[in-house]
Amino acid sequence: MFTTRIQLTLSLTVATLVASACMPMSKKVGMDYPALVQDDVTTFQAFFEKRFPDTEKADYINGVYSIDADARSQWESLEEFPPYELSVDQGKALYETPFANGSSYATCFGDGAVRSQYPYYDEDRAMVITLELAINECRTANGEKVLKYKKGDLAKVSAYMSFVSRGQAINVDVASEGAYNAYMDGKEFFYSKRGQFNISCADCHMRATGFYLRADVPSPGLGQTSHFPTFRTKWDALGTLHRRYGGCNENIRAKAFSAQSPEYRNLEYFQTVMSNGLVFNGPGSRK
Amino acid sequence: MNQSRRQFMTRVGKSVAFLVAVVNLPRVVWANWSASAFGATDLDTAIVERYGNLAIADSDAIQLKAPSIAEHGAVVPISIATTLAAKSISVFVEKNPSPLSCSFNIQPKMNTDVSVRIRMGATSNLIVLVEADGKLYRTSQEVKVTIGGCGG
Amino acid sequence: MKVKASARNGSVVVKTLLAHPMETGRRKDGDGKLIPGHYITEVEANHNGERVFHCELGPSVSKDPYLAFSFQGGNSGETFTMSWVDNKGENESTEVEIR
Amino acid sequence: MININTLLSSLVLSLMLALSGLASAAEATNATQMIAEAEVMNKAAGEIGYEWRDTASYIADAKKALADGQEDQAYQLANEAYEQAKLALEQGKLMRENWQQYIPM
Repeated sequence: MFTTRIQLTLSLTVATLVASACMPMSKKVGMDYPALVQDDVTTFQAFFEKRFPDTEKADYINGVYSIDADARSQWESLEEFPPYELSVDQGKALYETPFANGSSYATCFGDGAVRSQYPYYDEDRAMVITLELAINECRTANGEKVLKYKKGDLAKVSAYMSFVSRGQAINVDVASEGAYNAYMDGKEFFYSKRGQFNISCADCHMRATGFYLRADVPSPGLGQTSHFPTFRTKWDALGTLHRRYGGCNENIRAKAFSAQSPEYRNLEYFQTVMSNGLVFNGPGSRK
Repeated sequence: MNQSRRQFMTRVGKSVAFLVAVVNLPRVVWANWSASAFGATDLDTAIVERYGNLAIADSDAIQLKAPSIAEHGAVVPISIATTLAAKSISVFVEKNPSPLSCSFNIQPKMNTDVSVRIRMGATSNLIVLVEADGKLYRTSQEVKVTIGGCGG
Repeated sequence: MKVKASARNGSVVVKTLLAHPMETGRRKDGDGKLIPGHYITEVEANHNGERVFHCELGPSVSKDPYLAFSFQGGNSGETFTMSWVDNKGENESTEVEIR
Repeated sequence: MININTLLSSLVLSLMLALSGLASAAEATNATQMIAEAEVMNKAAGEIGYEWRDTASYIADAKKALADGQEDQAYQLANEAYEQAKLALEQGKLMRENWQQYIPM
């Protein structure tokens, strides 16, 4: 089980041979996008089913703990008093505090249990809208300044909204050409090797998941976006999915993109689509 | 109240949930802390400072639950249970700068089943000593602590 | 201090998280100066005037110490007291309702 | 257990092998020129989204060394940055064309 060792030169040859047969046909009008995407979802989820036959599909929302019993028992012990609990309380307080103009987050999001409405592709604006982006847009629409995207108050509000949305099904639609292009952009990001280490998301979270990479078992790529924001022991704080993306990219010695950049929003879109059929269970706690 | 009352009050704000009331300082004499044992910098000294020269025997009447590989050295969850008539239970991490981590003094109505989260600076033996019948009973386990990597 | 206590099979099962930095005295701040040790040294619980839990802690217990234990007696609806003190003499005490 | 160091060096090595000869070497003869070339190359890698993590700090270090009068060290640092940026650009071009071939089965 060591496909990552494939020499790039070799892959390059293979690539040239089959490239013409497999090049994306994504830009054509009138294609059955939901069917194309469903094929990808099925293939992607089957990869993990084959790799971890003992793991229930629904359990992938628990990340690496779905495949590592020793780590799981430590995590379960930590969840006795989840380290994000205080942040959720603070997020609730922020959520309920009125803005200067008298409205509040509830004006935009009702009771806040809207996690499963994000991310989605906004046809008018031709871009993916994430929950964190929507939170800040709610603020600016009400005359408040934007919050930082990686941690702090925005992560807390997002954590609260995720908490009250726990159990909502992940079911992201990709129904238009624009949506499909954003999806394909995220897909390309996920499978492209980058950085000085020449590693893709898929190298760690598909090929190497379940194996040790130095001291760590990379989590399965399936279910990764279900449990953010996440409180990491390493951060000693709550962080958003895009903060984690930035950390991952730096680990492979690639320059990270900004949180809520088109690259990371499209990656979140693709990854969430891949987890269709699971449920949102954020906020999470991780090492 | 004295100065600690003020510090105490600042902490009250941080306490949430589950609490029905905050009461006055208890009628407790805080004078039991084994400073010399907690200050010891090697395992043998720490044990002697804590327990004198009681005989030590390995025992399988102590159940120690600890990870084989710690997720993070800053938070290593451990649980200890024993059927011995324990007077105290102490946790030592051999390679920590101060090996004695914590010590439970068993009270008449207290069950001998405890959990705690400790720090481990490096891969090390975790040693649990149970004091019972004027002797020390021991169980131990290695816990690997890794650094670096990308964090799952 | 967060405490969850529930009566179960004649015992009260207690899980508690004590908000405390647990500074080891070995860490350095941004200027390279040692941050003085600041850690909880003792934790205890009292029920009906009787001590039912006592633990001595060193600085190698994790930040925001988590402790779980159980004691005999005590019924749902009753209360007991959880208290801690640290090496600077700061302390906190809380009355907890058993569920 | 996968040894990632072996893995990484094999990957980086194979990347370098794959790319050697594809890009022309820098023609700079002094540190100032080398820094300028590294900046151009790194900008090109960044424009397609493939800038590496440390390249910009090598360039910054090179500038600092140059300002301190350490011409040789500045040249070395800028050269390292240039080589990194060159590989990053080639990596990006390669991936943009061929990423579909890297989907694990």
